[in-house]
Amino acid sequence: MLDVRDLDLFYGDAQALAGVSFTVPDGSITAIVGANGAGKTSLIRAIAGMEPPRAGSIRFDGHDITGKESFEICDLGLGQVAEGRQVFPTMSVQDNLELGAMVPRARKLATQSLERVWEMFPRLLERRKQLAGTLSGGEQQMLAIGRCLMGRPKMIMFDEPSLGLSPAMVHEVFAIIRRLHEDGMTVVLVEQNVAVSLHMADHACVLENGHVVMEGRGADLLGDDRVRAAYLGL
Amino acid sequence: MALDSDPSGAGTRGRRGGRPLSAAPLLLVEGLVKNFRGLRAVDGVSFSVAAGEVVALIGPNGAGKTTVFNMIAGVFEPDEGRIEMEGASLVGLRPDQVCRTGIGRTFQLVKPFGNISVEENVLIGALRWTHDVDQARRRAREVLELLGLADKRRQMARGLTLPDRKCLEVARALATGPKLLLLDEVMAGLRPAETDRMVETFRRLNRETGLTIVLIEHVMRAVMALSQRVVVINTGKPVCEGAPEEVVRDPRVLECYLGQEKL
Amino acid sequence: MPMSIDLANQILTGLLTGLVYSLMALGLSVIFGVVRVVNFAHGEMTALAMYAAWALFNWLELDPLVGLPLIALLLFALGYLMQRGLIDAFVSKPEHMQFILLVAVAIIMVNGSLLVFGPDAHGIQVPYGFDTYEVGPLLIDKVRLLAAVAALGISGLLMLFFRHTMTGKAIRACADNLVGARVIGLNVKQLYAVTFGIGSACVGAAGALLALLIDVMPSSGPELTMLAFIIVIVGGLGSMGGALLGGILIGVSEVLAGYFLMPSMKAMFSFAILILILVLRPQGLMGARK
Amino acid sequence: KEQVMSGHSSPTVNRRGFLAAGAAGAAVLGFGAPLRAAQPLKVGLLLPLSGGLAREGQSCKRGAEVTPGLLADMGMPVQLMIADTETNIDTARTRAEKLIADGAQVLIGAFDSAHTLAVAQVCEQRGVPLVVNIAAAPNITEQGFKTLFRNFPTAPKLVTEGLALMKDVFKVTGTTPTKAVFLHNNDTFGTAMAGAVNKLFPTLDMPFPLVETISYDGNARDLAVEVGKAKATGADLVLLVPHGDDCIRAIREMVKQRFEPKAVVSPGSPGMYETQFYKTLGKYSDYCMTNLPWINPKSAMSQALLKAFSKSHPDALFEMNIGFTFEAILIAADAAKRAGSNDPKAILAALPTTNIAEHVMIGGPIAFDAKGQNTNTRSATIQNFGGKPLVVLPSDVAEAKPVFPAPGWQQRG
Amino acid sequence: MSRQAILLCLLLAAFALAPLAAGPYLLSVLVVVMYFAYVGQAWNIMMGFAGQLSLGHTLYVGLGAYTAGALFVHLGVPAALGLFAAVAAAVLVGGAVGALGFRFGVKGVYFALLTIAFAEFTRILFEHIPGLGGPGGLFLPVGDRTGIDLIHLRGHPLMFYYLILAMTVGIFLLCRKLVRSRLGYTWLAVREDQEAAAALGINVFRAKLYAVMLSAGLTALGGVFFAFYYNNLFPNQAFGMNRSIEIILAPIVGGLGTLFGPILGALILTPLGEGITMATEALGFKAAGIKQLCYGLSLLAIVKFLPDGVWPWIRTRLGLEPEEDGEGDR
Ligand SMILES: Nc1ncnc2c1ncn2[C@@H]1O[C@H](COP(=O)(O)OP(=O)(O)OP(=O)(O)O)[C@@H](O)[C@H]1O
Ligand SMILES: Nc1ncnc2c1ncn2[C@@H]1O[C@H](COP(=O)(O)OP(=O)(O)OP(=O)(O)O)[C@@H](O)[C@H]1O
Ligand SMILES: CC(C)C[C@H](N)C(=O)O
Ligand SMILES: [Mg+2]
Ligand SMILES: [Mg+2]
Repeated sequence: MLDVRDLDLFYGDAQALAGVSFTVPDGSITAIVGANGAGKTSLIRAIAGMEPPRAGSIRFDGHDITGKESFEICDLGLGQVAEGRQVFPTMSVQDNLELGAMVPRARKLATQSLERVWEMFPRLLERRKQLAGTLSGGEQQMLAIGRCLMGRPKMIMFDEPSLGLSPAMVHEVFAIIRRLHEDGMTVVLVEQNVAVSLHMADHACVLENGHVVMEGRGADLLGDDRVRAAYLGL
Repeated sequence: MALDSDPSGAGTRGRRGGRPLSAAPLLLVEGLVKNFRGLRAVDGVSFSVAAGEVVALIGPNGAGKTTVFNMIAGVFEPDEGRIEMEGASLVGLRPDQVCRTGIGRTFQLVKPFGNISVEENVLIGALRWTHDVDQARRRAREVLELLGLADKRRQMARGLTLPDRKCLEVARALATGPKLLLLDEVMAGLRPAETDRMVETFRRLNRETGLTIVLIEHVMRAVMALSQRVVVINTGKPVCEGAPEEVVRDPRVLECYLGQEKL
Repeated sequence: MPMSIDLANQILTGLLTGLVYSLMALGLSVIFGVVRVVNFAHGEMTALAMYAAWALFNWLELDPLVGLPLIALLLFALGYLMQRGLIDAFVSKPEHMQFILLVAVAIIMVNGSLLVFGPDAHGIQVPYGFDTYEVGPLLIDKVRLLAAVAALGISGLLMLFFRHTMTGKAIRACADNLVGARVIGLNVKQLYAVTFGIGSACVGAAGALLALLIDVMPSSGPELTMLAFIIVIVGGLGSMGGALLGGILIGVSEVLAGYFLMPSMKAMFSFAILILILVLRPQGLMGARK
Repeated sequence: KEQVMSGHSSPTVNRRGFLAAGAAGAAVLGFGAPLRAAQPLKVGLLLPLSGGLAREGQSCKRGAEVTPGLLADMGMPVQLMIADTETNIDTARTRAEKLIADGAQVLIGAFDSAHTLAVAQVCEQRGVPLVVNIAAAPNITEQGFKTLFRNFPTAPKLVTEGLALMKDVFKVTGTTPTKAVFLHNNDTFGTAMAGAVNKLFPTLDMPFPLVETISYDGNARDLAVEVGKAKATGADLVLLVPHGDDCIRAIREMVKQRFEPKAVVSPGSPGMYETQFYKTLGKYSDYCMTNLPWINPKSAMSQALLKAFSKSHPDALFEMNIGFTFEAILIAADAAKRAGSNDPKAILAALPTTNIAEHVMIGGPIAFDAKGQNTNTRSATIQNFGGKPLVVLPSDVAEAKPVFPAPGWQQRG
Repeated sequence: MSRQAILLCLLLAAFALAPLAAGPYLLSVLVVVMYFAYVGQAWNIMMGFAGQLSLGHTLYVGLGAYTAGALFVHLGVPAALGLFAAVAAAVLVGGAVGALGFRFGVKGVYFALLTIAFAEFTRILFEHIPGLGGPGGLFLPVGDRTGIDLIHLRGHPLMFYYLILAMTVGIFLLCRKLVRSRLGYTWLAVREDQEAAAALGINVFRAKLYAVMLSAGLTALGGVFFAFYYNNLFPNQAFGMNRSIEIILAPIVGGLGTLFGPILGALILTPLGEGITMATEALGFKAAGIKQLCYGLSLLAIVKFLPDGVWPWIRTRLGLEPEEDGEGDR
């Protein structure tokens, strides 16, 4: 589904990603773990076309999307639930969702998509008129996911969906992700909550200072001492 | 793992045992509350830090750790609660005034002075206690030496990698010659080896100069190795407090922060 | 007694004229609210629109009220192209760079119009140019009334556009959360250009209406830029309602200042208000603090 | 080359003699230019061709452009070097320097008092004569400049004669207003005029009181308040000192606000006789009066100028700016001719003894006092009829009879 | 001796000897160049060093000019004394503007607009102060135009040229010193990141205030020169918006926050204007406005293609490393 090769990303002179390579098997949950500032978000932004990579190539679903604009990439069906949710605070829940369907590929389907999101997140339906900024963190996370689904993606990249959520809410969010996966969605999951994400992932890679230092099956990494030492402090 | 921190740990226990005796703590935080437009970011956090102690403040994202720092450093005024440095209240002081009471802090989202050299960045910190630029420059070089940035001192700060930028944050704060150092996730993104080196540096500072440190960390490796006491908060509320090795076994902490092993 | 009648007349005039100014300022506000660029060439663009109105009137006998849509369209194109070709590269640059860029643009526009239209002031004399309605003791200047009503109408339409059309919402989304907008695959560059176009279209419409009220000459531009600034800052940069309020406020306050102090001081009075607002409420009367 | 010319005196004499003949020949043959061996006088002309005063500057320029032809036929070959002050002091100054550097032997300018003063500094410095075409600020001739000569009345003079002429108007028409309101543009020129009015008005025992003085910003987008305020005073005579288009806005508002004074009179300022004024206001432009120095319709030279002018600028208005700019150049050329040299020093020496009886503006012979001010300028009253300015006073040069009070706005066909 | 120092000396020598080669016309151009280099540098202190954008900077030129001018006209106070009053006035007003703005946290565009508002307000105010001539203008009597009287600032253009040259050199050296001083570093910190600066114990408010006041005072000196060089002052000329724009063009085009920037910028822009005038005349474009049109276009080109300014660009070409020339990336 996704294939990243030797990706370099710089912010000014600061290198955020150095020769990152990894693949996301079709229909898999791929976890990307790493400490703060390891480059996880940068990686996702680079893939989503929001930061132009300096070198390397990105292929998605058979298309070369290296250096493409973010709106083109979205229209190919690569959705993302960005770090910090990024909802539109002064707009209603429904507006937020409808805007999610602005990409050409999803416009016609907007109404069905909306229905789907409503039944998936009844909590959002209750709050359809409420301003997104006034939602709780968890609800905002749901909104972000729902909005992403409105774009009819083939694959979704989650950047720290559990960030700042209460444990209960974290459970809920992960449940949703699992459900999406069962419906056949390919998922890339970036998480601080290393334990959980590695549990869920059937494929994973570890990022450190912009380098991929390990790649393999989630369970294997979970068993790896270095990972346990570095990220679980055990 | 925890054994790593034993050598200093020994000394630590001693100090920790002695704490009740030492009169006023260096830093006292009591019943801090902070709201942001309805969101209660910090809700009744209290802890105290004795001179020469190293305390870690941990908790999940959004727990309110940085906000606590910001209130101590005078960026936000707490809605409720006391903050005292050596018995004198810090509430209502501007950040620069807080700094002059001997508190240095780093920013989680690093804020280097991007368009000037690394050395000048640190030099500016040193100007807090000296008016003589050359003296400040000398101090800057010492600090950079200490933190292993000396070879990069001529570079523009904006060109540094994140770990180096975090290191620069520390250097700048250290240069102000603080009694108390507030570190917000300075180890984030360091490889385990680098983490250990950084930890060693702080240990030495703490041991040799008696520098008191409060650190926010997600990297448990560092927390375990460095801190003598850990304060855990979640969604703004205190969860528990204690020695590192106790805390990491506390089920509440496992549940809210480290994540349940079995799922 | 007649004193107070005169005063009432004056205030009414100020109010009507103020509404037209608001429409111009609205353009500035919309652009800043979304693109976050202060259009320092705003008045100059307004002057261009006024020239366009004048040209249509002189060459095609087109009443500005009729030519208005055409002029708005023209200015839309101008704004769209300016954003695409010039300003887009500067959106993330520091203010002073944007300032110089747009000052350069302004210089070009002012002297361009001097070259094309010459230094003379151009006024439009519509047949009904001197008519006034008498309502009791009040005299209402027909042209001003028409212009004000039009301005109000257009502002209303614009608000509807931003509330209820998908494009309008998308533009608001960009202003609301740029990252979010890109995350869901909105074409931000495009939307920015459209926004600048819409802002310019406001200017176009306002210019067409202003052409009925005041004469245009190359040097009118800078004056109008200043005016637009005062209005939007007072009302609140980025707030549409604010622009309307600000326009009326400045319109009326200038009248009062002129009436009770000295007319040649009325602008000073407006700047005083601007300073007060900036100091006491930088986000403006109706602006939300960022 | 100049040096040689002015160095030996004899060739100069010959040349002058020859010139006379040439001029005569020119008059007969119609083209004398090629015959003439004289070096044309290099005249540097400084005008605000762009920026705030561009309108007036351009109209002066039109006047200047037709001048060389006429002067050539009078045996005074001149070569114009026109520079734009951009309505900006710095530029005025550097342009002046530039003109002199490029060999200008006399400078003419600069329409605006402010710029004139800046240019005067340079000329004084370089010992190059400056003949002021238009600039009314009195202090220009109070700075003790040795090289400055002004053929334009000072604000006080404009006002004194302007008000005097008003009295004549009332005498001739047998109507006198009860009270007047004074509206003036608050720019350099306008305040100079206002100063004069407020100082002189009491001393001239005018038959009506001045109830209020209202100053307005020339850039004011519209003059609604200004006029409203004037109307509120209940005055039946409006003294208006505009400086450009503002008079259009003023009149327009009067009509809209149904403010019906017996007349709108300018005590000496441009505006109410300009093409734009007629074009924009149509019938409402009629009957407005302006009292200021005007082109003498009866003078032969004016006729010649008018002919040349309407040939090159058929649709441009033939007004004061053209006349004064022409005369300024004439003065310079005449001085050069009398000096028999184009050398600035020589011209400077000749200027004080200027005495030109036959010229285009109304008034006595052009001559300068110790301060370099021509005191023989004389204002006339011009009134608008059917979109044209006609001289109505003084009677000796009048083209029509003054109409006062003017018919109300609504009564006009 | 660093390459910058060498460059500096060469430049200085060139300017010192320029009058020998230049005629009065070129001299007058050079005076304008130097004037803009000077005020540009003064503005640069506020924006380039402390990062506070002032778009109404002519306010201080005007205040300086009018204060010294009025004192000379009404009380015969010589320039040499008047300048103290001038500076004081500007520093006071600058302080007020800064205090108001910074105390209430007016930032970025808003602060810039605040400065414009103050300048415009003052312009109209001065148009209504009869004692200062109002729009009628304030005229400084000129006696001697050939001698050298630095006390009354009366004399030959050459005197004025060398005076403004001295002032420019002076402010250059001053800024050079400042940049390496405690205050200078404090400003840099504030410019780069106010929050971080505060965390390092810097009183941001005071630092910014000092910047405005110093900048205002130095700019006022330029105003005094302006007054006695031109000898006539008009509110719309002294306080007009265009003046503010003219002031900031040179340092921005030359390179914001650099020491050479303002000088270089002035050296480029003023001659550019003159050059374009000649060119258009030579090419026979008589139409008024064409010059400013070209000027605008050139300006556009410069900001578009050299956004960091000309000096940084040249500096890298000359291989002068910021560290080496001791001015950092400023
Ligand atoms: N816009 C930016 N400008 C400059 N540097 C940036 C920017 N965004 C991120 N960085 C730097 O790039 C590196 C990687 O950042 P990134 O956000 O990708 O890490 P992360 O793994 O997502 O961290 P976290 O776990 O906190 O989300 C860090 O050094 C960060 O400081
Ligand atoms: N300036 C602010 N305005 C509004 N909300 C804020 C602000 N600063 C922090 N918050 C909110 O307060 C809560 C606590 O934030 P804080 O940064 O203290 O978390 P943290 O414990 O530092 O998390 P992390 O480990 O990710 O740094 C979060 O929900 C955050 O969104
Ligand atoms: C308007 C003109 C008659 C006078 C000229 N404009 C001046 O400034 O003095
Ligand atoms: Mg991230
Ligand atoms: Mg934090």
